[in-house]
Amino acid sequence: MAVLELPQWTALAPALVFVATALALFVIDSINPHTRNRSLLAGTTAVGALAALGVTVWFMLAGVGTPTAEGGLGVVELFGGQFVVDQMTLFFTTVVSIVTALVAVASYDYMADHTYQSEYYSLIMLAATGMAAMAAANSLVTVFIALELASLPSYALVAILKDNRGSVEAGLKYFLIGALSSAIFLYGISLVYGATGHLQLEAIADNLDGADAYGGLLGLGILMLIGGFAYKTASVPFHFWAPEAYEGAPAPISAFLSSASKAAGFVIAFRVFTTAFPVEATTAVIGIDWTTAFVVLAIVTMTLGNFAAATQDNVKRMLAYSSIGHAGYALIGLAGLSADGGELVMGAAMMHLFVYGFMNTGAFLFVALAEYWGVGRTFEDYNGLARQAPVACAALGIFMFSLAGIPPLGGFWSKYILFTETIGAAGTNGAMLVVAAALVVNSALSLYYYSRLVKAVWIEDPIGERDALAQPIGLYAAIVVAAVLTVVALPAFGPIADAAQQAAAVAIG
Amino acid sequence: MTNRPRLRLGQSLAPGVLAVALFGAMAMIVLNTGFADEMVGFPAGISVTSEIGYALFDFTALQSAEGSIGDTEPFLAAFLLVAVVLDAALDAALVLAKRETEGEPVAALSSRTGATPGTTGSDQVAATDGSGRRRESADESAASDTAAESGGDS
Amino acid sequence: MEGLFDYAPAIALFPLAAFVIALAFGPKLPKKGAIPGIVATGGSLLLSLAMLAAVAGGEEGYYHETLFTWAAGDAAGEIGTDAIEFTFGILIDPLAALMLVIVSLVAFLVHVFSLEYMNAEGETGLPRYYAGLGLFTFSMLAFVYADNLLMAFMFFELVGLCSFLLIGFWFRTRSAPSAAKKAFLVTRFGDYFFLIGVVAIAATFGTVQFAGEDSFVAAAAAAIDDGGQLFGFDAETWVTITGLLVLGGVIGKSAQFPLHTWLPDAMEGPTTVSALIHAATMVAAGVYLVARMFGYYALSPTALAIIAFVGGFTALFAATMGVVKDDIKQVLAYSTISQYGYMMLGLGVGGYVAGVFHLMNHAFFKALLFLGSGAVIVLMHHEQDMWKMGGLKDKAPVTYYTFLAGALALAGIVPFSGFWSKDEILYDALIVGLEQPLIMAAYAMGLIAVFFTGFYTFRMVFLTFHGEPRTETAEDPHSVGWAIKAPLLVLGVLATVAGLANLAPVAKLTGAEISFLEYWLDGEYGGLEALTYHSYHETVPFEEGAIGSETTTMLLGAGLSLGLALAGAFTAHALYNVPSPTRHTEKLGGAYDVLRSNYYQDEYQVWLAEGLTLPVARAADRFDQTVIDGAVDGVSSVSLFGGDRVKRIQSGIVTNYAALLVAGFIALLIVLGFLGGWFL
Amino acid sequence: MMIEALLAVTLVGALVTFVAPNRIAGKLAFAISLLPAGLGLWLFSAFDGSGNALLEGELAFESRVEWIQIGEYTVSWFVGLDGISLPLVVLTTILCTLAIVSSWTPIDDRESQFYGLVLFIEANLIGVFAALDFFVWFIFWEAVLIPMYLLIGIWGGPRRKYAAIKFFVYTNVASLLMFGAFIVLVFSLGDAVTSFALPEIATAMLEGGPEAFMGVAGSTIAAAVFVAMFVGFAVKVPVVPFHTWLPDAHVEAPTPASVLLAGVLLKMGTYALLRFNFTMFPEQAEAFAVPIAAIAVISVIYGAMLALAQTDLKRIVAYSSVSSMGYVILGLIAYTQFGVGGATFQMVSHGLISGLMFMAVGVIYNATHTRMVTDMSGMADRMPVAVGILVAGAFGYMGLPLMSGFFGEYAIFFGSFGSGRLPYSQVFTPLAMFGIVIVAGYLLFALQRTVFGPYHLETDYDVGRAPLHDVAPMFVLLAIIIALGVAPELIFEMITDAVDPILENGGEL
Amino acid sequence: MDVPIEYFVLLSMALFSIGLFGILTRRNALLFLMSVEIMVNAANVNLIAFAFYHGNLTGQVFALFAMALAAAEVAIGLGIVLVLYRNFRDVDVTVPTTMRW
Repeated sequence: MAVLELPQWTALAPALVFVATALALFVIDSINPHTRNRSLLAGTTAVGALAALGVTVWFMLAGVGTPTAEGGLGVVELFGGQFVVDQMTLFFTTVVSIVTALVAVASYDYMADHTYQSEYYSLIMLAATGMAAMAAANSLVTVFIALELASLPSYALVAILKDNRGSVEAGLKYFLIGALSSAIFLYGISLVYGATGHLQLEAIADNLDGADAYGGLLGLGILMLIGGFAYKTASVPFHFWAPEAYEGAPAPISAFLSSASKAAGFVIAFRVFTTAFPVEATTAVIGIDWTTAFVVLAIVTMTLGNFAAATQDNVKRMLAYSSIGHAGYALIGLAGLSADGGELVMGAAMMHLFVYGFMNTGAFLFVALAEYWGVGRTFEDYNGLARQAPVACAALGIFMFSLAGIPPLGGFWSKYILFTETIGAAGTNGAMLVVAAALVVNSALSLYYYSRLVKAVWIEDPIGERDALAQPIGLYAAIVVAAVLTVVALPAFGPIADAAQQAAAVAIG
Repeated sequence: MTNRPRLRLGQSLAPGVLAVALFGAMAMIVLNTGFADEMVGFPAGISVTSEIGYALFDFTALQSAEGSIGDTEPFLAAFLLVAVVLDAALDAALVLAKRETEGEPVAALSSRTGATPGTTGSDQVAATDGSGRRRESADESAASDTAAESGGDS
Repeated sequence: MEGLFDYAPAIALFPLAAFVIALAFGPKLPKKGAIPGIVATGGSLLLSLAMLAAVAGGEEGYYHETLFTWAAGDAAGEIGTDAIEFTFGILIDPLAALMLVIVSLVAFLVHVFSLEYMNAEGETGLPRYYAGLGLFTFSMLAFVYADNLLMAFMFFELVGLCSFLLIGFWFRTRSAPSAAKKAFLVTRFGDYFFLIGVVAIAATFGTVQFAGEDSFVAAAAAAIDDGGQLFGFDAETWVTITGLLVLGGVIGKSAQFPLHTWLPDAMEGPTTVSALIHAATMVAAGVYLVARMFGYYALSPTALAIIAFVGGFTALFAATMGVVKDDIKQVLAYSTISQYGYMMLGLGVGGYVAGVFHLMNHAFFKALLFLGSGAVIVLMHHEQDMWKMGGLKDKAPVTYYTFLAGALALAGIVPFSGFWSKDEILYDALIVGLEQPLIMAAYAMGLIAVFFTGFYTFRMVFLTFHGEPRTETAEDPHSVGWAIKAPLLVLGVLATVAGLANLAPVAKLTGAEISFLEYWLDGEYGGLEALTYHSYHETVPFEEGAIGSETTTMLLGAGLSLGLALAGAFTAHALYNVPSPTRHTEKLGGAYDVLRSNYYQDEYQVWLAEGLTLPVARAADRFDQTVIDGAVDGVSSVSLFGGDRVKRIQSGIVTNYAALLVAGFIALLIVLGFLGGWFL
Repeated sequence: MMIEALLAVTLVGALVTFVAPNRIAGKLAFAISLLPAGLGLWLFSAFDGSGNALLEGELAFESRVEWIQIGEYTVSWFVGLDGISLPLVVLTTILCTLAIVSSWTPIDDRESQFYGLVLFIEANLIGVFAALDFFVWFIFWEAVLIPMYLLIGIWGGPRRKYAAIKFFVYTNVASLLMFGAFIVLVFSLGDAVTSFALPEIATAMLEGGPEAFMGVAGSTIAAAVFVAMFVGFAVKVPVVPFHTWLPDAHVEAPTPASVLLAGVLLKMGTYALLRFNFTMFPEQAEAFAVPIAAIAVISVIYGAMLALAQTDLKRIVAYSSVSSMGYVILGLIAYTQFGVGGATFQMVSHGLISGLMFMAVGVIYNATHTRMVTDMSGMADRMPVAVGILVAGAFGYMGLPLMSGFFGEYAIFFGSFGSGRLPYSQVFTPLAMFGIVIVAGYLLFALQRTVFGPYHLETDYDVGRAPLHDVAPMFVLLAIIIALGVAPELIFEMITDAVDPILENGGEL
Repeated sequence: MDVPIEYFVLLSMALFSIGLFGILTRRNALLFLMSVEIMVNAANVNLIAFAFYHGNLTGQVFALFAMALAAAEVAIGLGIVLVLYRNFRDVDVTVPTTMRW
C-alpha cells in the first residue's frame, strides 16, 4: 500500500527526524547565539516531534514492522542486525514523540527568557533521538550507546537551572547514580559477552546453548543488565535518584524523564529479555527463571512507590513516587512472561506505558503551571485553585483519577487490563497471584493520595488570598491536549490495545 | 602550602564492606564457572588493528586476502550513534560549564519572577528550588542570591 | 335484591371520598369537613341496611366477589399447591352484614355528635380530624367485609394508623403524641405476630381466602383429616400455632391482657374518637376477626381454651382496675377491656352466637356511655375527674337517663341488652366449664368480674349524677344541644331494646323461636354453609355438661349473674349514693396502690422499651463506632504510618543511595545465585 | 438504540450544565433531566422484553458493538434491558429529576458544577443497570465514584472530607476485590467463554462451571469467587460488617446527594448480587444459604438497633437503609418467585421511600438548619405539609399496607417463609420480621421528639411553611409509592417474568 | 602458553570492586568520577580478555566505544561538578541534601 517504495534505512525515519531537528536547532543557535526567540525554538522542536509522530503513525498504518505473514511490510533489519524496526519500536516511538511534543510546547512558557534556551531544546531533541534509537536497538552495543545518548543530555537538562540549588542538587544526584548504573550496565554487557561471545541479541540467543558452562557468569551479567534497566526505569533498588531528580528538575523535564525515558527504559528491557534471553533457554543455562527477579522487583517497586507517595506533602515529590509506583506496574509485563508466551501481559504493560505517558506528563505539566503561577509547592498551597482556574483543575482531576485507574478515563483500561492479564498469567505461574494482590493493595492506596490532590484543588478553600492566575498559552495548550488524550483513550482504546498486543506477539514470537 | 590529600577515614568506611562482599560473591561465581582452559586467540598473520578498522566501518569488501577474524559484528551503526553522543555531550558540558555574564537569567520562569513581584505569600523563587526541609516562613531566601546561603545542613 | 350487592364497594368508598374531600377542601367547607363525613357515613349506613336486607332476601343469601388481584405468583404451598393469588375481595354474609350495620351506625352517630362536641368548642385542625375519621371508617368497613386474611391484615393495620392519627389529634400537647406512639407500637407488636400468622397460613395452605371451597379453613380441615405433617408439626398443632399467632394481633388490637396498656392512654384523644374507635369499632376488630375465621379456631381445642382463659382473666383483671379510677373516661376504658374479655371468653368456649351478640350490644351501650361521658365533659367544661362532679341528674335529664340506660346494660341488669348477651356467654362457659377445669376457671373469673362491673358502673353513675354538686362548674353546667342529645337517645333506645334480638333463656323456657340472632347467624336467612353456627358447633370439640337438666343450669347461671350484678350495684349505691360521698377505695390500702397503678403493667412495658432496648441500642452503636469503624480507620492509619517509614530511607545523601543500591543488588544476586546454583 | 440515546442525552446534558451560568443551572438541569425521565417512562411503556437477560431472555432495546480485544476475549459495548433492570432505570431517572428539583433551595454555590455532577451520576447509574458486558458494566459501576466523591466532598457537611474519602476508598477496594474474583472465574472457565458478555458467562457457569485453575479444583474456585464477589457487593449494599461508610456518607452528603446515594447507589449492590451471585452461582448460593440468611437477619436487627440509638435524623434514615437492605438479601437467598421478585420490588420501593424520607428531612433541615432530634420539637406546628409527608414517608418505611413498602416486605417474608432451599427458613423469617417492630419504634420515637409536641427550636431560625418546589417532588414520590402499594402488579409482573428463569436452574419454584 | 582467562576476569572484578569501594567511601565528587572511570575500565579489561578468549574482535571494538562514552560522561560530570561548586562552594557530594524524605 506504500505509495512510494522507500529505501530500507528510512525505517529509522523517526530517529532521523529527531536528529535533524536537533541539528536545525544547532544551526539556529549558531546564527544567533543566546537567542530569545522562544517561539521559533519551541516551534521547531514541536514541529520536529510532531513530524516524527506523523511518520511513525504513518509507518504503523502502512504496516511497517508487522511481519509479512500478517500482511505487513515485514520487520526491517538494519546495519547487520544492530537496529530493528518492528511494531514495538514504532509503538514506543509514538509514546516518546507525543511526550516530547507536549514537553516542547510546555517549555515555551516555562523556559521563557532562559539564556540557554536553544541548547535546552536541542538537548531535548538529542535525548529524544537517544530514546528513539533505544526503541530500535537490537544489539547490546546500540542499546548501551543509545542509553548513554538519552541519559547524557538529561543530566544537563535536569541541572540547566544553574543558579537554582534544587536543580543543581537534582542534576548531581541523577548524574552520580546514572554514572554508577551505566558502569554496572557496561560490566554486565562484558560478562554477557564473556559467556556468549556475541553482543547482537539474536546472536546471543543462538549461542545460549553453547554457554551452559558459564551459568553463573551469564546470571551475574543478566542481573547487572537488570540493574541498568532498573536505573533507566527508576525501579527499586536503582530508583534512589528519581525522587530528587523529578522534584529538583524543571517540571517539563521531570515530565519528560518520568514518561519518555521511562518508556524507553522499558522498551530496551522488553527487547533484550524477549530476544536475547528467551525464558526457557536462559533458565536452562542460569538455573533460575529470570522472571522471578522481575516479580520481586515489581512488587517492591510498586509498594515502595505507592507507600512513600501516600504521606508526601510536596506535590511534585508525590508525583515522583507515584511514577516509581507506575514503573512497578509496568514491570509486571516482564514478570508475567513465561515459557508458553505470556505476550498478553507484556502487551498490557505496553498499553499501560502508553496511556501512563500522557497522563503523567499532564500531571507534571500542571505542576509546571502551578510553579508558573508561583502558588507554592505543598498540598496546602494548592488549596482552592479550582475556583480561579477551573479548566486546568478539571484537567488535573482527569489526570489524577486516570492515574488511579478510575473509569471513565483512559487510565482505567490500562490498569484493569494489566490486572486481568496478571491474573491470566497467574494461571501458569503462582507468584503472579502475589503480584496481583500487591497490585490491588497499591492501587487502593494510590486512590488515597491521588484523591488527596483532587481534594486540595477542588474541595479545600484557599488558605491565602490569591489574585487572578495568568493563562500561559503553551502550558495550557499542553495540559488540555494531554487531558483530551486521556479522556479519549477510553473509547478509542481498541487500536491502542491491538497495536500493543501485536507488538508483544512479534517481540516474543 | 599544599594540603596533601588525607584519607578521611572514620564512619565512611563502613559502606566499603559492601564492595568487598560484592567482590567475594563475584569471585565465587568466577571460580565456579567452567572456562575453557585455552583461548581461541586470533589467527596469526592478520593485523588486528586493520581488522578493527574494517569491523568499525563494516568494510567486508576491503577485507585483506586472508579473511576476517572470527565473526566480528559490524559497528557502523554504533559509530554513527557515538558521533551524535559525543556531540550531545559536548553541547551539554558547554551549557553547564559556561559562566554567564552578569544579568543573563538562567532561572526557570525568570520572566515570571521579575514580572510579578506581587505574588506575596508564596516563595516566588525559581520554581524548583529544592526549598529545604526546614520550612521557614514564606519569604524564604530566593534562589537567585545564592551567595549568602550555605546550602543544606552539611 | 341481587343487584344491591353491586353497590357493596360503595359502602367503604363513601368514607374514603369524605376523607379526600375533608383533607383537600376541609378548611374551606362550612363545618370544616363535618358535612361530607356525615353524608358519607349516612350513605354507608343505608347501604349496609340494604345489604342486610339483601342477605336476608337473596336466594343464596351471601355475596362473595373478588374485585382486584393485588399480586399473583407461583409459590410452593406446604400442602402441595403451586400458585397463590393475593386479591382484594368482598364477602358479605350474615356476620359481615351485621357488623357493617353496627360500624356504620356508630360512625354516623359519632359524626353527628362531634358536630357539637368538636366544632362548637372552636377547635383548630378540624379538617384533619374529619379526614382521620373518614379514613378510619373506610378502613374499618373494608376490614369488615374483607374476603381474605391478607386484606383483613392490611386494613387491620390501616385502622391502627388512623387510631394513631386521631389519638395524637392534639399533637401540640406532650402527652397525646406519646399516647399515640404507645398505642401504635403496642398494637404493632401484636400485628407482628399476626403478620407471621398470615405469612404462615399463606405459605402452608397456598390460599388466604376466608370462605369458598378453596378457603384455608377448608384446607386446614382437610389437612387435619388426612393427618399430614405441616412444616415439621402435625396438622393440628400447626393450626394451633398459626391460630395463636393471629391471636397475637387480636390481643394487641382488642387490648387483651398483656397488650392492653395502650387503651387507657388512648383516652388522650377526643372523646368522640374514644367512643367510635376505642369502644365500638376498632377494638371490636380483633374479636370480629376471631369470629370471621371461627371455623379455623374451631379446629384446635387448645387455641379455643387459651382464648377463653385470656378472655376470662382479662375480664376480671380489667374490672378490678376499673374500680379505683377517678377519671370517667378511664373507668370506661377499663370497662371496655373487661367487656372484650367477656367476648373472647364467649368465643373461646364455642359460644359463637353469644360472643357476636355481646359484641353488638357492647358496641351500642359502650358507645352510648362514651358519648354520655362526652356530654358530661361538655357539661363540666372539659373536666373529667368524677370527684369534681355530682348532682348533674336534674341539670341534664336526657343525658342522665340515657347514661343510666347504658350503665344498666353494661352492668347486665335484666331487661337491658347487656344482661342477655353476658348471661348467654356465662351460660355457654358454664356448660363447657363443667367438663373442662380450665374453662371452669375462666367462667369463675368471668362471674366474679360481673360483681366488679356492677360496682364500678354504678359508682360512676352515682359520683357523676347523684349527690350534691361538689364544684361550682357542677352548679351551673354548660348547656348541651340536640347534636349531642339525638345520638344519646338513639343509642339509649338501642341499649335497652337490643337484647330482644336473642332472648335465648326465654326461648329455651318457652320454646318460642325468638332467638333471631341465632337463626340469623345459623344461616336460616342465607349465608355460606361453612360459616354457619351449627357447622361451627359440630367442629368445636368441647362437650357440654349440665347441672341437672339443661334449663336448671341455665336458670342457675342467670340467677347467679343477675344476683352478683345487683349486689355490685347495691354496694355502689350504699357507698356512693350519699349527698357527699367519700373516697372509700382508699381504704383498700396496699391493694389500692397496686390497682391504682394498673398492676405496674405500664412501668414494666416502659422499662422494656426505654430501660432495656435503648441501652442495648446505644451499646450496639458504641460497639459499631469503636470496633468496626475503628478497624476501617485502623487499616488506613497503619498504611499511612508504613508510608511514612518507607519514605525515610530516602535520606538525601548520594553515598547512602549508592550503598543501598549496591546492597539491594547484592541481596538480589545472593537470592538468585542460591536458587540458580551459581555459587556452588 | 434507545439506551444509547438515554445515555447520550444525560451526558450531553451534564456537559451543558457544567458550562451553564450558576444562576440558571438549577432550572436548566431540571429541564434537561425531564428528557431522560420521559425517555425512561417511554421505555417502560414500550418494553417488549421477556425472560432474564442473562439466561437467554429476549432483551429489550438491545445493541451490541465490538469494542476491544483483550487476548482471546472480546469486550463489546453490549446493553439491554429486562424485567429486573427496567424498573431500576425508571427509578433512577425519576429520582434524579426529583433530586434536582429538591436541591434548588439547599445548594447555593457552584450550582452548575453540582447539577452537572448529578446528571453525570444519572448517566452512570443508567449505564450500570443497562450494561450486559462485564467491562462496560464495571466502567459504569466505578465511574459513579468520582461524581459522588465530589458531591459529598464539596457540598457536604462539616466532616465531609473524611466521609468522602472513606466512601471513595472503601467502595473502590471492594470493587477491586470483586473485579479480581470475576476475572479468576472467567479465566477458569477456560475456552467455554470467548467474551466478557454476561449471558455467555452465565450459560457457561450453569452448564459446566469452572475447571481447575492454578491447580485449584473448579468447585473450590467457584465457591471462593462466590464469596469474594459477595463481599465485594456486600460493601456496596451495605451488609452489616461492611456498612460503616454509609452513615458518614449519608450524614455529610448534601440532601439531594443522599437522596441519590440511598435511592439508587445502594441498589447497585443488590442488583449486582442478583445478576452475578444469584444467577450464575445457584449451587453455591444454596451451599451458603444459611450464613447469608444469618447475615441478612443480623443486618436487619443490628441496623435497626443502631438506628434506635441515633439522635441525628439523617443517621436514623441511613441506618434504616441498612436494615431494609437486609430484607432484600433475605429475599434473594430464599430463591422463590416471591422472595427474589419481592427483593427486586423492595429495591425499587426502598429507593422511592428512602428518597422521600431524605427529601423530607432535607426540607426540615433547610428551615431549621439542624437535624438533631434533641434540638427541635413541634415542627408540625409550623410546617404542616412537609411534616405530613414526613409522617406518611415514615409509615411507608414501616411497611404500612397500601404503600409500596408493605408489598416489598410481605413478598419477601412470604417468599422466604415457604422457601424450600433455605434451611430453618421458618426461624429466619420471623426473626427478620421483628425488624418491622423496631423500625416502627425508632421512627415514631424520632417523629414524636421532632415533629409533635409544643414548638421549640434551639437554632434561632424562624420556621415557616416549606416552599412549593420543595414539597412538590415529595408529593410525586408519595403518589408513586401509594400507586405501587395499591397495585404492585404494575412492575411485579415484569419482575417475576425476569426472575423465573433464575429459579428454574436454582431449584424448584 | 597464554594466561588462563580466570585471572583476567578476577582482575577486572577486583578493579570493579575497587571502583565501587571508591564510590561508597569517598565524599569528593571528582573522586566519584574517578571511581566510575575505574569501573568502566574494569569492564574494558573484561571485554578485551573475552575478545581474545572467543577469538572475535567485537569485544575490542566495543571497548573503544566504551572509552569514548566514558570520556563523554566525564565531560558532563565535570560540568555538573563546576555548577555544584558555583552553588554550594564545595564539591562534597554529601552536602546538598536540601531534598529528602
